[in-house]
Amino acid sequence: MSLADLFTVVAVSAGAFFFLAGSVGLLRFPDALARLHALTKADNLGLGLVVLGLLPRVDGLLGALKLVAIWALVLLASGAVSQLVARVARRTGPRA
Amino acid sequence: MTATPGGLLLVAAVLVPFVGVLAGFALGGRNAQRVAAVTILAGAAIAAAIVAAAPDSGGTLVYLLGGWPPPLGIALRADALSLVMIPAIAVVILGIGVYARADFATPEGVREARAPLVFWTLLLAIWGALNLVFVAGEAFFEQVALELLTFAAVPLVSLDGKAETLRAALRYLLYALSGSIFYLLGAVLVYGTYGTLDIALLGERADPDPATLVAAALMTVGLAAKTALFPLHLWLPPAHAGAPPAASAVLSGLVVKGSWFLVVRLWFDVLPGVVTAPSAELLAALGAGAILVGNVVALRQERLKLLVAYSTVAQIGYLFLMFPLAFDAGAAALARGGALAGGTLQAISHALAKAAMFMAAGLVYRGLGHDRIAELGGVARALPLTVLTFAVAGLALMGLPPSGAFAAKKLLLDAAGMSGRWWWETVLDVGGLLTASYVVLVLAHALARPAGGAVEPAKPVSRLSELAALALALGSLALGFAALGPAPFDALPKPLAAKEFGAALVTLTGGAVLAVALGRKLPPLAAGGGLAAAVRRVTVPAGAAFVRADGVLRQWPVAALALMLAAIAFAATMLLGR
Amino acid sequence: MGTAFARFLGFAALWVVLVRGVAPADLAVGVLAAAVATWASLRLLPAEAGRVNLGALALRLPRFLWQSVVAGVDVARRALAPGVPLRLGFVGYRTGFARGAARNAFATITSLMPGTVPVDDTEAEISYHCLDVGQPVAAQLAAEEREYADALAPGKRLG
Amino acid sequence: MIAALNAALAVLVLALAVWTVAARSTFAATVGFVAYGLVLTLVWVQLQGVDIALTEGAIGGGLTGAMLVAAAARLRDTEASARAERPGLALRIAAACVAACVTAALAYAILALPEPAPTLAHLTADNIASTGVANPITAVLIAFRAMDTLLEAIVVLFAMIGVWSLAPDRAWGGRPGQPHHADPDGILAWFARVLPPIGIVVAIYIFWVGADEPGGKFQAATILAAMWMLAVVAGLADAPPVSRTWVRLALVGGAVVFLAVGAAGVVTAGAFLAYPDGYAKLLIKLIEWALLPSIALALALIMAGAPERPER
Amino acid sequence: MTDAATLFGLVAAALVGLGVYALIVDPQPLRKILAFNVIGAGVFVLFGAVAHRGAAAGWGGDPVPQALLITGLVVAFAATALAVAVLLRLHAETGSATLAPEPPPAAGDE
Amino acid sequence: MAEFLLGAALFVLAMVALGLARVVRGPGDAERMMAAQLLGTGGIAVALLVSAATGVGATVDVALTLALLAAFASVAFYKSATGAPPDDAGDRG
Repeated sequence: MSLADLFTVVAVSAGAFFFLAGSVGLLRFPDALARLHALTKADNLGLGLVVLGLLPRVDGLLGALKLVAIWALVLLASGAVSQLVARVARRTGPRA
Repeated sequence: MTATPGGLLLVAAVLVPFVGVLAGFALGGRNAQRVAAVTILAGAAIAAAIVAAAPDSGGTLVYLLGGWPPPLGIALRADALSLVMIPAIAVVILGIGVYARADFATPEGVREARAPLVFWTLLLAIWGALNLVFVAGEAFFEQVALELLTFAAVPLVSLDGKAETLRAALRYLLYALSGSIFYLLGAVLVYGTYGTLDIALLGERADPDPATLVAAALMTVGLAAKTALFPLHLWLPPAHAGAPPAASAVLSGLVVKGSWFLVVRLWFDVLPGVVTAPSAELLAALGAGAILVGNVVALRQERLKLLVAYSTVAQIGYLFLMFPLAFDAGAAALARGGALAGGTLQAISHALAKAAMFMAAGLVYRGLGHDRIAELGGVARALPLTVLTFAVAGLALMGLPPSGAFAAKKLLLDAAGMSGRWWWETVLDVGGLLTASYVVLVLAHALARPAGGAVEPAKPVSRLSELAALALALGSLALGFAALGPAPFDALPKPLAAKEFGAALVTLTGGAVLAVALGRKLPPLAAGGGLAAAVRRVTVPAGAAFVRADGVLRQWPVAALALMLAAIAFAATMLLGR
Repeated sequence: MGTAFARFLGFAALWVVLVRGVAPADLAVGVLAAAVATWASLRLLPAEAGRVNLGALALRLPRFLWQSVVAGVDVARRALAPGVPLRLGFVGYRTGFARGAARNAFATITSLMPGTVPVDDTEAEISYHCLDVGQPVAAQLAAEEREYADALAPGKRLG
Repeated sequence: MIAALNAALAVLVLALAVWTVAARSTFAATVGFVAYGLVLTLVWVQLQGVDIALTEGAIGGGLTGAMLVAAAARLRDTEASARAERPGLALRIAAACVAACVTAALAYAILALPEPAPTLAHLTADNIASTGVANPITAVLIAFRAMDTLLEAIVVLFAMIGVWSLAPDRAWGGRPGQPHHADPDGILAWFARVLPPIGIVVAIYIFWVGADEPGGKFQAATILAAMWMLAVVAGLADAPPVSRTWVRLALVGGAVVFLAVGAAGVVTAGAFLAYPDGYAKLLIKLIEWALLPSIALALALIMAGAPERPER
Repeated sequence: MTDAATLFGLVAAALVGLGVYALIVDPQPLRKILAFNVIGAGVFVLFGAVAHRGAAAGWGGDPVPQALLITGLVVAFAATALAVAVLLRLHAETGSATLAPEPPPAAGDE
Repeated sequence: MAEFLLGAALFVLAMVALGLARVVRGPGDAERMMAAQLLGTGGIAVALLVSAATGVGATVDVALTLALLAAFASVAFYKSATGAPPDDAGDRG
């Protein structure tokens, strides 16, 4: 196994771990806003680590930048959308 | 496969109406109607040119789109069947176009109004879609045609924007979409089996293997749902009765013929060796059910437009009677011949007559401000041409000589006689009697003296509209003459023979008796009260039971279940009859 | 004009990344795409709404990434280790960013920071929901704000 | 491993479909359906239909989901009364039996499909050179079955006319839908200011690579429509009045160019929708460039709904 | 190759069945629209499986059905949108959303 | 290596499926939306992993499309929960 492969395995595994953490958080946290933390933080980090792990496997700098751009797009969308969902969750009270 | 001379006309027949849609929509306002007028004339000329070009091409026009032959490309094909339908539909569109001028003019002082723009563009849209149905040489392409037809037809249902018509439009849309999706599902299985959807290629290759049988069943019921074949007719009565009259004429006269035509294509051209005698009998049995239930329920309606809509349910039934009669037991396949010719003639005859009847009903509504049958007294004096139109269209629908339906009936009965199936003859005769009953009922009310003095039309009625409706009705009635010439029609008895008039008299009298027996109320002009009352004690509950049964069948869960049960039944009959 | 050109360059760079190359035909369409995007961008977010100093923002990238990792680890710890407590609550944070583009950018960045999600904002403050109100949340946010102050230059209100 | 991944996707799709069908609350069912669309995108990837995955991702994951979620929220107050209409147990059992029969018959038919499977891939490969494009799906859409695509573009237009026909008469010619208000300094507005330009670049990219790689006008048009809708719901843009001449011209433009190129083919290449030798790629591009804005606008206006606000 | 096609083909059959059940029993029009889309997805997945079975000439699928699928998806979206538009209009007009047969028409004129 | 990446994709998919339990359990609509949102992020990860494993580069564009549009249902959710016209903005919470 080359060094690049090792890097991929480690980073992708770490990413997968954060997806696990995010899902457990989504299930275990007591209310909607707390669950939102799990979603926005853990899963975005998970995706970021997956992207990081895949970087050595794409050809060319531009290919790598494209993966990073996708991650950035997800961060933007999830950062904004989490605030929207939070506003609804807060408005509709603890039940929702 | 190669293109034939004149094939480009098929492209024009499809695309000229669509160009009209685009132009009318883009220019907007009054221009939409002007564009429609020009397009209708151009389209009629193209239809005539197609008919004229057919003999030079050996009776079948073919065009390869983009020059790519099937299976990679798509072919347009017009066979004898298409060559009959295209001009017939053009005539009906022309009639409706003239009729609708009065109803769908853009009001003064407005640049553009909703209903006229939608009506004129979608009228052309429906025409183009129907022509596409008639000439498309490929099953997926037919699916596109069906979608075009549905999307153009649904807005016509709710054109007046009232809540009931919106509900009717939604039911129609959802049920029609369900039909489409099952048709598409069948097409997918066909592609998976044969690697092509070209109708000519499939006709050579199709075998009764499992995937084909399932596909055949799904496609048949999908199309039947879109045609509103009993018991899949839940959407039709409210949709056709609630639309503005010109739109009802389009929907009832034309749109349902599109999906019916595809059933014919499917069974005769794609799967002639796959369908079996029992499955054809099943299809016709549904048709017989439609005739019985549709007609009886029509007779029990309070409102003229609903009566005409239910009569459409029944007329659709007629169109499916030909399938078992066309089944050639020797070859174990459907055969083109007298039965198919009869069925086609029936479809055209109904298209003309039904459009005319809805137009007449619309004029009555416009003239009186209502269409309650019991209060039609005096309308014959106020709107004589309209009542005449209704009567002529009614005669044509009953199948009295010399109507096209009469010639069609003879063709079908010949086919039935040859294969010894008296049962279908009975169905046809009973259907004629029942049709006669509600026509007589309406005419009896229309001819009766008004309750309080003479009836003045509430609103003036356009003479042009009346004439357009009458022309279509007369066309349907005279179609029997037109069909006298070429084979296989030359074997027909002379429609004006004394014997036929005797039969006609029997039908009318029988109809009158049935109207007395089954009608909601004793119609005016009915004599012999005591006996009639005694009979009605038995018959009226029977009629009411039909209405209740229809009400149950038209509930969504029941109708949706019926759709799937029909699919299973078709698959089973295709499997068992082998 | 400067803003428009900067945005154009940004969109053009995105294009080059997406097509992964600078072939002439690709580039010609890219110029068109970037031009359309710039036009839309200027309409939706006028130049005077504020400026993002991309260079300054790029300098904050390592910090931002590190904060993301900390945030993820923090959530993972609280989700997976039963012993770590959750002390949920709201914290109002008085921010120097006036309402508008810069504040929203700041809020979005902090939504990815450890333990905080903005749930509302008023003229004076942003309300945060926190996983652990025992942490010095306001102080952390103030530090963040100082970090990003020169990268996100507030502009005219759009409301 | 690929088999395991496929199996997992299959289970997930089925589970979400069951949820969509069985959920008590319509809103919950709709969210299930949104998730279902996202998983289907992955299914398309596994079935090696990347073009279709792009379309599904854009339509199923984006437009349809947003539309249904909004509709479910709007119709929430009708749920209680609708539930009362639920058919009885006998009918439900009958429905279940019938549905099971349909599934069984389909499964039987699918397992009986011929081996080796018939395909038009070879025929497409033999003829694709004449079109000048490398993406076989684009070649099928704009060359071999161009008429299909032309008519589908017209179908979308018909659907839009159908949506417009629902307008109240007084609102005819006006702007579609209700006006959207949002805090111009709020987070939604900010998101709607930042994302659409990026979306435009992405859409044009997906469109541009479509000639040779997966992508194309339908996917790009969907993305553009979605971006425009985002700006609309954030109150930053408004749907144009439907009577505007430019709206009408833009809507029909794609089909008109397509028709014109097709008609020119009769003269120059001997058949309607045939392309003269050497010009195929150019004409295909021309048609695609013309279709893109028309389809995008039509999809956007379908989303926006019937005119509800009279002009002035 | 065909493994995935067969698997998803069978999934498609199940999706159609599920959709059919919902289409029959669920009284709410929006749920019927969802059911239509579930069936539609089943049909499309089946078509995709058929395309995948036809993989040849170096492509992962038969391009003809794949192309048909793309237009099919767009049209299914248009159909869904039209149905939703009619439904919302009905709701705006009547305050309810039901397909139950219309109450008997009032005695008077419209 | 491809096997590892596919395995990772499978794992991520399984985790996402776990999170989807929130669609079922709710209790509120906000949770349901979050679960769908989670599927968006996870789906992007799966698409990227599959793309790397199979070498089909175009699959990256699928991830790109999802990244762009997966948030839309949530936006519609926000609008319908907050942006309803005043006449039917009756509070449900």
